[in-house]
Amino acid sequence: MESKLNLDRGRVGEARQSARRIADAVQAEIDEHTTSTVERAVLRLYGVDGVDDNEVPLPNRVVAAMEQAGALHFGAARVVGAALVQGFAGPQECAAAIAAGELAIESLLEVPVAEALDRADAAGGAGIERIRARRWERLELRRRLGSASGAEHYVIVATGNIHEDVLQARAAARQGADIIAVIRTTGQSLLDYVPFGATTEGYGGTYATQENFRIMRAALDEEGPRVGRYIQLVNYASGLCMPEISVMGAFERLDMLLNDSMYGILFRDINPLRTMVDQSFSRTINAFAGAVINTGEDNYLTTADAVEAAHTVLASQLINEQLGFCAGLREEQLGLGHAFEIDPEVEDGLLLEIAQAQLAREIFPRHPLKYMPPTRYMTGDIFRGQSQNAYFNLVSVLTGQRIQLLGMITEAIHTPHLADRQLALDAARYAATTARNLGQELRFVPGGRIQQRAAEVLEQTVEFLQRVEELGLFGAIERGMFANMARPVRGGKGALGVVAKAAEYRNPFLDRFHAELPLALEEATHVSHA
Amino acid sequence: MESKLNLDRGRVGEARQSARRIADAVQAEIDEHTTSTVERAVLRLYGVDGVDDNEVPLPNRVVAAMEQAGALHFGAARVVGAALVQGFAGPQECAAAIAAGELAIESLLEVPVAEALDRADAAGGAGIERIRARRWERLELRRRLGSASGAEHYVIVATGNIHEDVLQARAAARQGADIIAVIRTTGQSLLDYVPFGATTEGYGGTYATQENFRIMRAALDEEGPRVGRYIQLVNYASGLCMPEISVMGAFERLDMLLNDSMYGILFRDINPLRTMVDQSFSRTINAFAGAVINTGEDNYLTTADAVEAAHTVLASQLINEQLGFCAGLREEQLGLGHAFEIDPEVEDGLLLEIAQAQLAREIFPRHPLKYMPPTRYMTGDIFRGQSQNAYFNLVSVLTGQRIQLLGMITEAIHTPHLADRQLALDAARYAATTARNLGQELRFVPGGRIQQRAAEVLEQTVEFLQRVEELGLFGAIERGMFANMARPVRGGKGALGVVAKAAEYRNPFLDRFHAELPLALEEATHVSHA
Amino acid sequence: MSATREKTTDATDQSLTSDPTRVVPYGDTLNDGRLQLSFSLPVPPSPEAEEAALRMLRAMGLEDPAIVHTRDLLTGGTFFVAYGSWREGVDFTAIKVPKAQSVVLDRKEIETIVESELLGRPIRVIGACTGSDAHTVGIDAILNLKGIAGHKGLESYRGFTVKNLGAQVPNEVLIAAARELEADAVLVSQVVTQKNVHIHNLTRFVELVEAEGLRDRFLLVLGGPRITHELAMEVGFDAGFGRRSFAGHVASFLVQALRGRG
Amino acid sequence: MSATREKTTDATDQSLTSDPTRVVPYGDTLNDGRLQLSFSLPVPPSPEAEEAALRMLRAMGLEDPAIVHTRDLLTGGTFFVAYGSWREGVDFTAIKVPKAQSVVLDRKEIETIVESELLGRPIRVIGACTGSDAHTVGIDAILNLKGIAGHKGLESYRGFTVKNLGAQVPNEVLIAAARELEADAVLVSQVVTQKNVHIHNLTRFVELVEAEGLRDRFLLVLGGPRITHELAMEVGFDAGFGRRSFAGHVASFLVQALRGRG
Ligand code: B12
Ligand code: B12
Ligand SMILES: Cc1ncc(COP(=O)(O)O)c(C=O)c1O
Ligand SMILES: Cc1ncc(COP(=O)(O)O)c(C=O)c1O
Repeated sequence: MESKLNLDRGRVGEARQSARRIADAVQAEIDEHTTSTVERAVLRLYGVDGVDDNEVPLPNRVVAAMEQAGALHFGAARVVGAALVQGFAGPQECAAAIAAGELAIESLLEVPVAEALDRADAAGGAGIERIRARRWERLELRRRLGSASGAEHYVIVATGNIHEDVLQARAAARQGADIIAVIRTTGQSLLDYVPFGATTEGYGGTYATQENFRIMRAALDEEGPRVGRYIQLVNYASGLCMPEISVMGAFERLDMLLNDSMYGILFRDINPLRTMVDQSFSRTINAFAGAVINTGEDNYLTTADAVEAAHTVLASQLINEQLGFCAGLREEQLGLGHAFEIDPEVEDGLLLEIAQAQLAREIFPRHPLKYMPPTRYMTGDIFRGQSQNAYFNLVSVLTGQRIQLLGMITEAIHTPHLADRQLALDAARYAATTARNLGQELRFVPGGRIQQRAAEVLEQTVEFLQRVEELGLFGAIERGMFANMARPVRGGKGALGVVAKAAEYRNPFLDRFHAELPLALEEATHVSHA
Repeated sequence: MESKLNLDRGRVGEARQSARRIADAVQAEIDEHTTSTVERAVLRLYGVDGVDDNEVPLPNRVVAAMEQAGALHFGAARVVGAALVQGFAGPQECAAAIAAGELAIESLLEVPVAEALDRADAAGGAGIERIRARRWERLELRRRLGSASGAEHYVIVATGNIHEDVLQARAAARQGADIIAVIRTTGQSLLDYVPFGATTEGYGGTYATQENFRIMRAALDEEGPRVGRYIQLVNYASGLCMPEISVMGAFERLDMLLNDSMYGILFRDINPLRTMVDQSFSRTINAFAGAVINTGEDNYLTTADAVEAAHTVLASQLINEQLGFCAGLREEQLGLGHAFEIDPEVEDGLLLEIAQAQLAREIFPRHPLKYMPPTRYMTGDIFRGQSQNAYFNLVSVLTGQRIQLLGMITEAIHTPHLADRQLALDAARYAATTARNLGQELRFVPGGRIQQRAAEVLEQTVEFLQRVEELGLFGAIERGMFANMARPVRGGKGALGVVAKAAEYRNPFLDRFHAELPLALEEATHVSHA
Repeated sequence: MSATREKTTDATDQSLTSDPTRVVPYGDTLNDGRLQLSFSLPVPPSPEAEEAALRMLRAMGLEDPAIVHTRDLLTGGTFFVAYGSWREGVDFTAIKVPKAQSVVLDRKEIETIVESELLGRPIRVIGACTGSDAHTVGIDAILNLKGIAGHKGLESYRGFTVKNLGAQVPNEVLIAAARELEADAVLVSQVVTQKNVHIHNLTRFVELVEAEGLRDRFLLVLGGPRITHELAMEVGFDAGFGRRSFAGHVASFLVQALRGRG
Repeated sequence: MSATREKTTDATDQSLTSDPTRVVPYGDTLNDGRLQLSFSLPVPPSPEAEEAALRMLRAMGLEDPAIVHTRDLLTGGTFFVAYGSWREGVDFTAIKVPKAQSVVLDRKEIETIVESELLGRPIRVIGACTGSDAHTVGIDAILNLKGIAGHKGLESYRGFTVKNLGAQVPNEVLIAAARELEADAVLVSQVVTQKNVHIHNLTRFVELVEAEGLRDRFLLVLGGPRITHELAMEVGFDAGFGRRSFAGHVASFLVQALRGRG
């Protein structure tokens, strides 16, 4: 791709190297630790599922028992392996027995480690094959049904009721959506478990449960052939259960997961180390599942100013990229986030938006960038909102963004109505048609406002990353360098769920996934068309 | 101004020369003729005004009497001059006497021609000074109050009731409009007289009357100081009374008049020669009054296709320009029309719109181009309409259009509501702010789709004008080469009102106006900021 | 294993309404009745103005009215964007719409009827955009060969003779021409509707036709973007066609109505 | 000269309404009552669907309803854009809006009242965005120094001690903190309103405050973009603030309410 911004490639390289070193330092810490949700994810990968009479999921019951026994740092795989050695029919039976109080962790720890881990390794095959099967299924469906050639138009459903979500998601597919995200209910990210079964009672969104995933996947698979393209499904692997949700997503063939490395820390006050460990494993799962992840840099601009904090977005994208690479994701799976969030009252704001969007495009040429529409400066003036979205859609087409979230005129009012999505899809399609090749036809004046702005943001990013590197990522977060949120490294929710791994710790899935990564380009689901 | 389109300047010159020759040929015919409305305009310039008991305007009564006496070809000036020689107190008294049947045209023709014409020349001074005073007044007000630096935002009022129009025009001024056009009632263009007095009963618009002009002018002059800028007033000098309305506009300080050379022929089936003679004198009046005229090329695209007929727009602009020059207008007074009328379903339609708008800008660099918003492809979907207008506004800013008519989301539904204008003004201001310097920052790829399109339209225009030149303008019109409307040269309304001038014909105003033209740049009201 | 229990449900293909006898708008939840409004009130922005807006919304029968945006119109007026829920319900099962023609036929069917069942000569149609109205694109789309949006005009149908008088045709001129042509149907287009100018013009047209004793000689067909069949009937026409009408609709009506007349 | 007659009129500065006791929307003509609506009906596009829409509009009391756009939502639904006239009228002279505070004071006035007339100590204010709601920008705008849109937050006022607990604060935690701080006022922000989650959460909050016998100890102030003063009163708060509220409004209310309490 020819550069329109005439970027200093050397500076881009420096920024990336800086991010690389920042990520490596964090990864070293990650490798030493595990967390309660990582181990619950391991149990889920073994097929453990279901809830007890108090709606507590079995993986939670098992991990709670391990924690009580002070055994979390050995890893759940050993527990499962040991139970199998002891003759349990399978991981589910083992978990049920532990939950029923019929099987003590202590007794399982008496099984010789090597023997337990051998069985654990072997038992993991089923889960891995289940995911692999889903991955191939997706490839096959996408090949058969085809998908959007330009930007993928992404809309949300958020009724709180999975059945109503289904209705609306089907409608959205027919109305032209390529990607459908089921927004989560407020508060779920702070639940230290994943709810179970079909749910109908969310607020501002619907619970992420495996059953809800399955229901929606089935509905969209029905719509695909009808509308003549594969409809992608998205949910959130954020919060206190990142890896578990990733497992569920992998099992139910979710195509995309919101899966940021820092979002939980900054926006949900989750313990930093916990988040880092969780994101790492969850991303490895997503990498192997062939899913695309979306990062959440757009969120920075809901509290920080989009003009002043532009470089923090780019810096975070670079860090997310490197941490993603550490977890085994490839470029084509990295839906790095950014957003059209400059105050419409800013003079030449559109020039700055173009600069920023093009900057992301050129620095991440093979990445399916996730471009967020205006939200912060949307008001109850739905007509002005329609104009804002028109310019957003245009910039998206102009700069070749790939995952285009669609702006809703009612953004400041309510979660989208059925007709809001239709209007948004119509507007995005209009932009895509009328400006199809506009990007190819336009050049920016050398040294002009747009090029200057891009250079300035790049420069600030290099400096910013140097400071982060000096402080270490945790130190920088502690100082509020991202999104103006200061998060102490020992603070935050879920800190208790982090433990240093024992020497003999084993997570067979992590090892197997990494061994088989990176996926071949044709296996990485989303081939960026940029 | 640097060319972004890399136009072949030689071809532009050829096109202009062709248009020049076309105009000259027409002007030769114009110079030989006068019409009933030209002579009524002369009477109005002498101050003749008022209506009889049947609401027939006095200028019509006088001209009717002249026609009956077979004396129209001598010109009304001679009649007025003769009456003065005969001792009438003034032109108004003379007209009243003729209307009352107390004074016969025949008797006036007995007054020696030279003597009558001398008095006629002298009596014209008052009308000329009245217009000159208005022109200086405008200059002074504009200097004092200032005006828009970028595009001038132009909205319409069209309630049918002048008092309600005033209310809405005042609102529009406060809401940010720079230019306010009072749309005429349907059908007025086919009236062979100008109604009199304040009116409250129009359909789709309000009668153009001198009193209505006065009322609106007074209201806007009150708003000017309040909103801190001079508010321009527009009406229509089209139809069967072009020169008369121009006189009224000149007397009441209208700043802009829709005043096309071919509109009446094509869209109102008015006799071609009549229209040509009328447009010529009315434009000379406007030239002297320091008004800007707007041409109506945008109308072609309401019946012809904007992609296929693009070159007819440019050809017509060039002809309008040359006929305008013949009439004494200068470039800064030529608000040549064009429009954003490509079907939103057309792939790359926006590129074509940009090409066309930039083409007009580069071929007419000093002209205050009048850019019309989407109308034809507006539908009842007011939300899509808002997007269409957003792109129109953007192209307008991007290509430096000067007179920017604002699109209404309810274009396909009703004449604008109070709030529709507010929304339109807000949307235009948003574009002007957010994309202020976008035009300066963008270049088109050499030889790319945009440049190619511009070159293609230019090429077609050159060829088209050659054909028009061969056929003569009347011949081309007869063959339906403009707007797909075939208009026979002898056909159409108002043909009876055209007569060949007598040898001793005199129109003192025409001569005096021409003698004092062109206005100095600082006197031409609108200095193009392109 | 009593400690675990499996839940599962199936995605049933629900509908957007629960009760066809009580149809209400659908926002994002079954029966939420949500709708959007915008309007200007002739009072300056103030809490009282908002209250006035809310009272109006309630008087319209809207529940949970919410004003989401206000804008000073700077001339003693305020613009509002609002949402509210209308839950009274329309009985959809009770709706029977009088249509201009019972069936929309395809070209073949129409031409066959003309040839085999009708007058034994072409159907003569005359049309115009009347009064001060100069919008010809609509009537041209119906009558002229070219048609619109891929639908050819009436001229393209075998068995029809078509005359299009164009714009701003006085009622008298149209009637005289219809009489001269011995038209079977007279088509009138009206686009400008401000201050009900079309109603005045159309009423006058029908009066003239009746005064000349020609009402039974012609089928009278009306069209335009703001026209409904209902309105056409009210002003004394036989049929009315609104947005997105094509020659095929008109032709279908004509052949069926003429067949009806025997 | 009997053959001529001069007419003239003066542009009187009219108003947008003719009768304040019968206020109706203004489209482009006095008392036209015109307003715009959009909504989806749970039926596929058809003449019957349009008729259902018209019946709904008429049931709302709208005259001359016109459907100007329909769009198939492709799932058994149709989207409509419509216009209609509402001419019943609201009696504007009868409107008295209960406002959170009688007067909006300026900073100086507020600070003077605190110093001279009130408790003789700073007013203690605590605030949070409660329940599962994580939208802190609003409450931050009211409380934090920085404020919003040029209006500094409550922290910037002399005579106020401010504590902001941030996002997703459980009701219990907020109440405990308020008690500990011996707060004069507790400020609650609620932004997410889907399925009335805020009502549930706020009702629970007030119940808890009452159960702990603290209702008279605190002024309870509610805010958020979908909040109205009316709603705040209904759920048991002392005041409510909606869109475009600033610290000054809240401070004005607080000093006047506290003065009221003596
Ligand atoms: C093109 C246009 C013009 C052109 C007309 C060129 C021409 N030769 O027709 C020009 C520029 C000349 C023009 C001028 C004016 N226009 Co005009 N114009 C429009 C515009 C942009 C499009 C109309 C159109 O061509 N639609 C496309 C056709 C195919 O659609 P249609 O007419 O609805 O026809 C379809 C159906 O309605 C139906 N149909 C129509 N007629 C008939 C007849 C029969 C028998 C049948 C069966 C069916 C049928 O079938 C057709 C095909 O599906 C509209 C705005 C808009 N986007 O709608 C304004 C609009 C119609 N114009 C309007 C006005 C007010 C005017 C003026 C009066 C303004 C002025 N005072 O100067 C002038 C004067 C014209 C006059 N004397 O009537 C208003 C009318 C407002 C109202 N509801 O009263 C509109 C809505 C714009 C606005 N918002 O102000 N206009
Ligand atoms: C920024 C934002 C976010 C940020 C929040 C960051 C943060 N730290 O606050 C992030 C990205 C995290 C976020 C997430 C979500 N959001 Co959000 N978000 C927004 C957004 C874009 C802007 C809100 C904002 O900051 N406004 C600016 C402030 C200054 O305005 P304000 O809150 O109205 O405050 C003013 C007044 O209301 C008042 N006020 C407010 N509080 C108080 C309190 C008192 C005491 C007083 C006196 C006054 C007062 O004074 C303030 C200043 O004038 C809105 C859409 C929009 N444009 O409004 C959606 C929006 C609020 N979010 C919404 C939703 C649903 C969510 C999610 C639940 C979605 C999901 N399921 O993932 C999540 C989860 C959050 C959660 N658990 O609550 C919905 C709410 C729908 C509804 N009405 O129920 C909205 C409307 C978007 C939408 N259309 O769907 N969001
Ligand atoms: C990366 C990421 N994760 C998660 C969320 C959703 O938030 P919550 O944590 O409330 O589910 C968002 C929302 O924007 C996000 O960007
Ligand atoms: C040049 C010109 N004159 C006049 C008109 C107005 O039309 P009418 O002749 O109906 O007054 C227009 C409308 O677009 C126009 O462009």
